[in-house]
Parts: sequence; C-alpha cells; structure tokens
Amino acid sequence: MATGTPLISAKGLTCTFGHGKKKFTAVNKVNYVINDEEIITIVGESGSGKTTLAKMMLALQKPAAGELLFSGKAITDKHEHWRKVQAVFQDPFASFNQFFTVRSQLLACFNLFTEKYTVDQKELMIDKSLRSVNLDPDAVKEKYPFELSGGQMQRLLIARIFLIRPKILIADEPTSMIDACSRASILDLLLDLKKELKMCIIFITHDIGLAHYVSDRVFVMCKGEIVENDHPDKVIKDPQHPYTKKLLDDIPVLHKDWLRPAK
Amino acid sequence: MAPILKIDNLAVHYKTRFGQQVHAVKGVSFELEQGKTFGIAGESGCGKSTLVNGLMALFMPPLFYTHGSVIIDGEDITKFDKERLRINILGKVISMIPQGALNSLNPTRKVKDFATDVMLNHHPEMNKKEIHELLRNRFALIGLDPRVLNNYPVELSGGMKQRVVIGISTLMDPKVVIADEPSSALDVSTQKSVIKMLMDLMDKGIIGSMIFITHELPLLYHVADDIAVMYEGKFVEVGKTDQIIFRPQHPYSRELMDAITKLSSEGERYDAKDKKGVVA
Amino acid sequence: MRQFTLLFKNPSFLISFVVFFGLVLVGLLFPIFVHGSPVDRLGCPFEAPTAHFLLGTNEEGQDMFVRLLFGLRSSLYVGLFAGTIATVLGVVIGLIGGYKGGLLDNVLTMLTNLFIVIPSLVVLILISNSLGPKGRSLEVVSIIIGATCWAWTARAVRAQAQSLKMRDHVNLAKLNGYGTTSIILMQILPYTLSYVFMAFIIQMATGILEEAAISMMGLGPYDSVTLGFILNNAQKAEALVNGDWWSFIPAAVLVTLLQYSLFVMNTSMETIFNPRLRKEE
Amino acid sequence: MHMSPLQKYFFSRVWWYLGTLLVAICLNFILPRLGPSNPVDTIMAHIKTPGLDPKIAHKMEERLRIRFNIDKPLHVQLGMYVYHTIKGFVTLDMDEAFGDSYMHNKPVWAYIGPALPWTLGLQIPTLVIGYILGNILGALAAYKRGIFDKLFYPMSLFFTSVPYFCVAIFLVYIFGISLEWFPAMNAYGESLSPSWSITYVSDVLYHYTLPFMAMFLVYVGGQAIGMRSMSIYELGTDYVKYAKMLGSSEGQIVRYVFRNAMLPQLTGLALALGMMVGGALLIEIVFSYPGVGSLFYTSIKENDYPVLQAGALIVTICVLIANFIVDILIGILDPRIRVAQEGENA
Repeated sequence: MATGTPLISAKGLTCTFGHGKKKFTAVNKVNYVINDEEIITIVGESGSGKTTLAKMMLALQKPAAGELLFSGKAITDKHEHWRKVQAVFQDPFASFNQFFTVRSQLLACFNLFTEKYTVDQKELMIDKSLRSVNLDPDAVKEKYPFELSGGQMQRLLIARIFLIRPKILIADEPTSMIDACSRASILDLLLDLKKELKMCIIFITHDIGLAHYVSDRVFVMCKGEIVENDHPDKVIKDPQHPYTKKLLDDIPVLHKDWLRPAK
Repeated sequence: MAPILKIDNLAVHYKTRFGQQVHAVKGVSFELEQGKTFGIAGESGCGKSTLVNGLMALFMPPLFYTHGSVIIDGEDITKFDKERLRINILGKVISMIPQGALNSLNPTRKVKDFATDVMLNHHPEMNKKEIHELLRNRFALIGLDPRVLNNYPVELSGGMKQRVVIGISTLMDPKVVIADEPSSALDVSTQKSVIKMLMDLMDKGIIGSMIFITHELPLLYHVADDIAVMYEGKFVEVGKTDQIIFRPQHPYSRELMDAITKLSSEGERYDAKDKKGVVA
Repeated sequence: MRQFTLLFKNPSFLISFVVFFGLVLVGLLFPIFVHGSPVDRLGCPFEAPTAHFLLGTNEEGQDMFVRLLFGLRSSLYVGLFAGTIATVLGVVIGLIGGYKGGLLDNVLTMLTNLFIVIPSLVVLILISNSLGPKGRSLEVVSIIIGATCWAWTARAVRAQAQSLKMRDHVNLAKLNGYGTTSIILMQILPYTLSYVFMAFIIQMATGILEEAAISMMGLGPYDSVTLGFILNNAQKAEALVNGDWWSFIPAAVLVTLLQYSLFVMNTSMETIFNPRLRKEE
Repeated sequence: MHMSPLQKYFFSRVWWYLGTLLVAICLNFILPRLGPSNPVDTIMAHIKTPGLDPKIAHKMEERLRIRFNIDKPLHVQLGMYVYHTIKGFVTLDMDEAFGDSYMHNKPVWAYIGPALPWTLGLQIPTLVIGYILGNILGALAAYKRGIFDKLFYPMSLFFTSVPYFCVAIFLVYIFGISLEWFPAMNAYGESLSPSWSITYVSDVLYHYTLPFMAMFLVYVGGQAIGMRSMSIYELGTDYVKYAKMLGSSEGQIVRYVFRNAMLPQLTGLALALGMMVGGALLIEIVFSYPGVGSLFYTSIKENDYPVLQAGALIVTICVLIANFIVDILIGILDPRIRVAQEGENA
C-alpha cells in the first residue's frame, strides 16, 4: 500500500539533448510517484520521451534537472542501483551479444552481485532461471543467441531478471518485436514473475491495448510531458487531455467506428 | 459483376545464393471486384511481400514465377513480356504503395521531378508543363498541398512522404492498388489520416479497388471487405471480414484473433485480484 | 564460423590467399635454399641473367636474385609491422572516439580528418628526411608509416562503434555493471572484428606500398634491402633507360603481386562479410 | 545575417580548410625538426668542404642561424615561420612565403614555380577524366553484370591495386624501351625549348602519353571498383524497387542510380585525394618528368631542405584546394546536406 516512502518519485525531472540551437527537450519537468509492486504503463508515440524517461530510471541517462529518488534516496552507487532496477528491452535479437553463449551471457549478471557463489551454485541458479521461463537449460545453455528464435530470446531476457531479482523492472516494448501469437505468453510470463518476485513493473509501450490489459496505472506521455496519470479504465473511458482523446480515437479497434459508419 | 482482377493458383519462388529454391507463395487464388478492398493478413515472413511482386507479375531475380495466372481485363499478365508489362500495366493499371515509404522516394530528386519521370514513362507524348499542371491539380484534389511538389524527400515528414507516395502511385488512376503495410511505420494519428486518404481515393473513383496487406487485424477490419489469412505462403482461410474476424475457422486464424482481442483496450483486464498496487 | 568456410570456397579469395602466403613462405624460408649476400659484389656490373646469377647483377655487381629475396622479406616485414601499428592505432582511436563521444570524440575526429586530408606521403617524406639516413632503420620506417596511415581505419571503426553503442546489448552490459573498457572490448570490438581484419590486410598493403614509395624517393631504411630500395637503385643507375630489365622489373612485379593478392583478399572478404553487397546475387 | 543553407555549408567548409591549412603549415615546420639535426647543421654539413676557410664557414653558419632563427625558442621560430608563410601567400610574394634555397643560393620559388604547372598539368586532367570514365564503367559493370563484369572487375581491381610507380615502370619498359612507341623520359625533347609552337606542344603531348596512361589506369580502376559496389547497393534500395514497380524504364533507373552513387563516390574521392596525389608524384620520378615529384627526388638527393619543405607545403595546399572543391560540389549536388544545415538552424 502506498504508505511510507514511495518506491520511485520524480520531481521536475527534465532531460535535454544537444545544446545551443540544436537543443531538444526530451522530458520536460515531469513529476510522478510509483509505489511498491505497482504495474505502471507509460504510453506514448515515438518521440514522446517515454524511452528517455525509462533510461533515466535505469541510470543510463543523466537528468538535466530535477530529482529522481528511489525509496527516498538518489542514485549514488550504480552497481547497487542495478541490483534493484533492471530492464527487458524491445528487440531480443539486439539485446544479446552474438559472440557469446547463452550461459556466458547469463553468467555476466553475477558481476552485479556482492555475494560470492561457487561455479556450481551459479550453474544451478542459471538452470533454475531458465526452467522458470520454460526453456530447457540443456538445450539452450551452450547455444549462441542467433541460434534461438525471437520468443526464446525474449524468454532469456526474462530469465536474466529472474536471476537478478530486482525490485523494479522496466520493460521497454517487450512484445512489439514478437509475433502476435507468442506475445500474450511472454506477457503472462512477465506477470507471473512479478507475482513471484513481488516487484514493480513499468511497461513502456505505444500499445494502449497492452496498457489496458496489465496496468494499475497508465501514464500517457506527449511531447516530453505526462498528460495523463490514472487507472486504465479511467484513461480509456474518460480521458482528460485532448491528446489522449485523439490518440484513443485514432487507434483502430474492433467494436468502434473508426473510419466510416459501421458495416 | 465480373471481377477486375482474378488470381488463379499463383505460386512464386526465389533462389537463394546457394541455389536452393524457396517457395514463398504456394498457390494463391482470389478475385477482386470493382470498389472492393481485399485484405491479406499475416505475420511477418509469411510471404506477403513476395506476393506483392507476384500480383504485379514483376519477377526480378532472385524472384521467379512458378505457376498460376494474374488476369486483369481478361488478359493474363504473367504471360506479358517485360516491356509490355512495364508500359501498359505497372503503375498504370496495377499500382502499389510500398511498405518502406520512408525510403521509397529518390532522395536526390524533387517530388515534382520524380512524379514527372513516372508520368513520362507511360505518356511520353506529354510535355513537362502539362504534367506539372496535372500534378498540381491532382495533389490539390486528394488533399495534398501542391507546394510539397517542390520539396526533396528529406524535407518531408514520414506521414507526408507516405501521402506523397500515395499521390504518385495513384497518378494514373490505377484499377488496382496494392497497399503493402502502408501505415505500419507511422504513429496512429498519421496512420488514420493515411488510411482515410486511401478510402477517399476509392470513393472518388481514382482507385478502382484495393488489396490491403497488413499484420494489424483491427485496422484490416475497418478497411477490408474480404480477408484472406496468409500463413507460410498459403491462404489458410478466405472469407468476409466479419466472418474472419469474429468467427475464424482455421486454427491459425483463431489463434491470431485471440491474441488481438486479448490485448485490446476493449478486452478483459489481467486478473486484478492478484495485484496489490493501488491508484495513488 | 560459416563465413570462413564460405571464404575458402570463394575461388578469388583462395587464389590470392595462396599467392600471398606463398610469398610469405618464400620470404621466411629462402635462406634454407639460397645462400648468398645481398650486398657483396659477386659479379661484374649489369650482368644479364645467367644460370649463376638467375636475375643478373646490378650496377654494383650484386646478385639481383638474392637481393630480391631479401627485399621481399623486408618488405613483408614492413607491411606486417606498419600494418599492425596502423590497425591498432586506428582501432583504438576509432573505438574510443565512437564510444565515448563528446569533446574527446570531436578532437579525435578532427585529428583523423586531418590525417586523411593531408597527403600521408608528404608527411612521411618530411619525417623520414628529418630523421637523417642514420635514423632510418627498418623498424623506425615501419613505425612512422604505421603512425601516418591509421586514419582510414579510425574513421570506419568510429562509425561502427558509434552505431553499435546504441544497441541494446551494450545497454544490457551496462545494466550488468560492466565498465567502459570491458564494454568496448567485449561488446563493441567483436562486432568490428571482420572489418578490422579486412582493414589490417589493406594496411599491410599500404605499409608495403608506402615503404616502397619513400625508398623510391631515396628515404628508405639504411639497414636493409627492400623492394623500394632496389627500384631506387635501378632508377639512380638509369637501368630503366638502358633496358636492364632484370634490375627493376622483378621487383616491380613482386610489389604488384603483393598488392594485388592483398587487395583481392580484401574485396572477396568484403563480399562475404558485408551483407549490403551480398544482396547482389 | 541570413544565409542560405548552401552558403552556410560553404562557410563551414571554408573555416575547416583554413584551419587545416594552418595545421599543415605548422606541421611543415615541426616535422622536419623532429630529427636529431637542425636545418642549419644539415645545410652546413653539405656546404663544408675540406678546402673551405673555417672563418667563412663560421660566418655562413652565423647568417644561417639568423635566417632560421635557430637560437630563438622553438615557438618563436614557429611563429616567425607561420607569419612569413601566410604573409607571403596573402601578398602573393612566393619568395617571402618559401624563402631561399641555400644549396644554390636561389629563392625556393625558382624551383617550385616552374615545376608546379607540370605536376598540375599531369594530375588535373588524369583525375577528372579518370574519375568520369571510371564511374561510367563502374556503373555499367554493376548494371550489366554478366561477362562484361566478370572481365572488367578483376581488371579494375588489378589496376587499382598496382602501385602507380609499378604501372609507370611497366609502361616505360614495354612502350618506351622495348616497343619504342612513346618517349620514356622527360616532358619534351631535349633539343626543343618551351614555346607555343606546334612542334613543341605536340612533342609535349607525345611525352605526356605514358605518364598520363600510368595514372589514368590506376584512377579509372579505383573509381570503377568503388562505383560498381555503390551502384550495386543503390540498385537494391527501396526507391529503385518503387520506381520499377511504377513501371520506370531501365534508362531512368540507371540515371537515378548513377546520380545517387556518384555522391558517395565524390565523398570517397575527397577522402582519397591525399593518398592518390602522393602516389602519383612517384610517377614523375620514373619518367623524369619535371614536376614537383621529381623536385622532391632531387632535393632529397641534394639535401636541399628548404625546397623539400616548400614542395611538401605546396602539394598539401593543392590537395586541400582540390578537397575543398569536391566538398563544395557535394554540397551543391546533394540536397540532404543542405537540409542538414537547415536542421542546425532550427
């Protein structure tokens, strides 16, 4: 419950790129609060600043101004931060280094840990994480990423999260590159993982259907600002900001007239 | 009413650099009537884009004709020689709107000049002035600012480029337009305006009929009269739009439909009882 | 890897590979079979080829065949040495500039562009000349060649690093807590390797060529007979005008053969490694 | 001040090249001083002969030390050098810019001035003709493929990979010495003196054939190889596919591809100029052609250090000017560059 300090809080968070005439504000004085174990979806079109927002939470991008606190504290030690905040990226093919086996890429996660594990322990943990995402360790461990399908690789990314067990997972369009039929199963996998690890998930997507399906709260981003921050039912049925209204109006859905009167 | 376009058991293959034959389209048949839109749905890699070449009888290595016919105006264009196809059919009778519209315009040629080149290919008797006049009128008619004619492609936004491409593809009032994922790279609002533009062109009679290819089923639902579901180079199911979307028969189509309805803003939400988060 | 098996199925690669490594073997192993000194006067000046002097003698009566073998060896040595230096410099500068970005990248890019625009031969001539004849050993010549010819590699590697650093596998490595050095070595470098390998081949060719060029100018190493030095001698002795073909044609043929085989190796690799060109078939 | 994108591009290039020129002038000062000996010692070593009166030698050395400011700190020397060079260029006083050659007690420009036209006369036509023809052949090879390409490609590859001076040597030996079709040496017959007479001009052209061919073959080969692969790439682009689907004629497509592949070719030319020109200087040595390349050769032999330095600078300047022209051509031909400039404005 939202008592005590919130998990993530941002105040006046701003991020700019370039300078002088070429200056571009990607995220503009954004405020938000995210609580423990919440599922948040940040919806926005390309260029709306949603990915930059995510990168700031991942400490991959420094804010130009404003404060960003995790459990009330600013990011000081990045290593420690990445124990708690992790990500699943959009393109599974680009997320793995083609030159290393699945095993060595999962072993790389142990770099974050302060605990020391023996080689056998590490192997056991990796096997367990692979099984938990329905991959057979013996079948995939020695393989190279390019020998796997997109769905399998996306599962690997999730297995990695299973190993690290962060408090916050940022999932940047985790299903957009996968074929429609396996999309739902990847999503369910993520949600199961959330239940098990009791973590908070922040989905970054342009797909309002996905937002509706999974989230407790939806942030709608437009031109670097959060223009909507509410329960998905509320956002979809009663959008406040004209941008959201237009967006919802323009998405083709089955049960609504979209282009011309219903057939 | 007789169909304008009749595809009968069309198959297309390409050759890999190791000499293997890959049968990308394995015997496809359908008919297209005047004023109708035929939708083709399928995931990437199912052979949709190869089919486009097949439908235009445009076989460029490594793509080859296997068998079947594409009949338009009572003639099988797969039997045409290259020059005849190029001058009489391509862009004129069957035109297409490409998938990667962002890179489809020659980067070093003004829109006006490229469009003029296209016209001159089919109407060498026209002079440039006539063509420019025609271009301005046509662009105005279809709701495009004629000033973009003087722009280079780099000066246009993605949505604008797509509209310019549509304008150029339909210059010669083609009977059939094949739209290959014409809006998949655009944001939803631009997508809608592009689709509206296409529909408007049909209503104005500039386009006779359309073949619309996409992996986005809700979109297809709104534009197509009939839908074929394509899987591994074959149509696994063909039928009226409502039937395919709401009562799919083939297991693959069913799976596809389930996936989209589950993840739509009208569908059910993920079991909320398991969640602890509370709206702040 | 599959690409390498493809490479060895490519006839033009195979032939050039065999030619080049054949020459390398000759350069390495000839002392076993051929005895003789490249500098001793063994015959009269400008003797035409005979069974004794396979390629005749030069203006000083030195055995041209032996000189040629020594020349081949030292030219290969310069190529390897200078090529390695240029490639390493180019890769390091390119990777750092491309990955780090910002001011450091601006400075490095400017430096790279300067080295590309200013003719490297001119720079080489000025440096070699200032070193004086006693300062120019084979190694020193290799080093200055390497130090002036890295810019092309740096430019290309920088462009690759710049696009690679945006990839998610790099972000993932950061999220695994790895530092800059590790990311450059493990996440960026492997992706550029096929290019780097091709660049190395070209750099070897450049090294051989540049050495021959400055030797032709009379600024070559003082301590070794190189192919360029042989050509320079022939030039000085006006062997060309006199038609003493054996004192320059074989050396020119060897330089040509080395260059051509390296170039063919490079281009046939490019068709295999570069997917853009692979589409052609 | 409002500037069009092209003007902006133009000025940004002008600044860049002026900066590069300054660096080149500084390098021209610094590089010769990297070695153990300073220029005065080098010159003195050459002048001192056993019979020379030590007093006179000492006096000469004093004068040289003053001329080269050898006793002042290095940065002052550099400053003086840069000052004189730039002042000389600006006032078109080449003797101020380049100083004197102490080997022969003549201004350096007396050597460079007469040599430069020969080098330019050799380089510019070969470069321009080689570039144009090479691109046409390369585009043809990409477009036609088949037998033409199978023969043409390895040949171009051969000519582009063979060093200039080797091509020169082969040509001299085959056509100059063995067949005696063309003169193998010099720029004109020894019995003639330069004038605008028909005999002289035709003799110059006769002597021009082999050096021209040597460079031309390499340039054509290099350009053709580059153009071939650029055209193959362009032929596979979306805009070509789209144009084909709209029924564009083959000729049309070839024109598109040629034009668009030319642009990266021009960029490539700008990048390669430095390499190409350097290599081509060696051709002059093989032919004893009286250009800057041969001047390098003799000044190295005679240890005439000021001439060498001045030659290096003049070659660098020529390359920079050529580069600048190519850059501006790219700016004019490629609309994308203009738009990029505009983007910076926004």
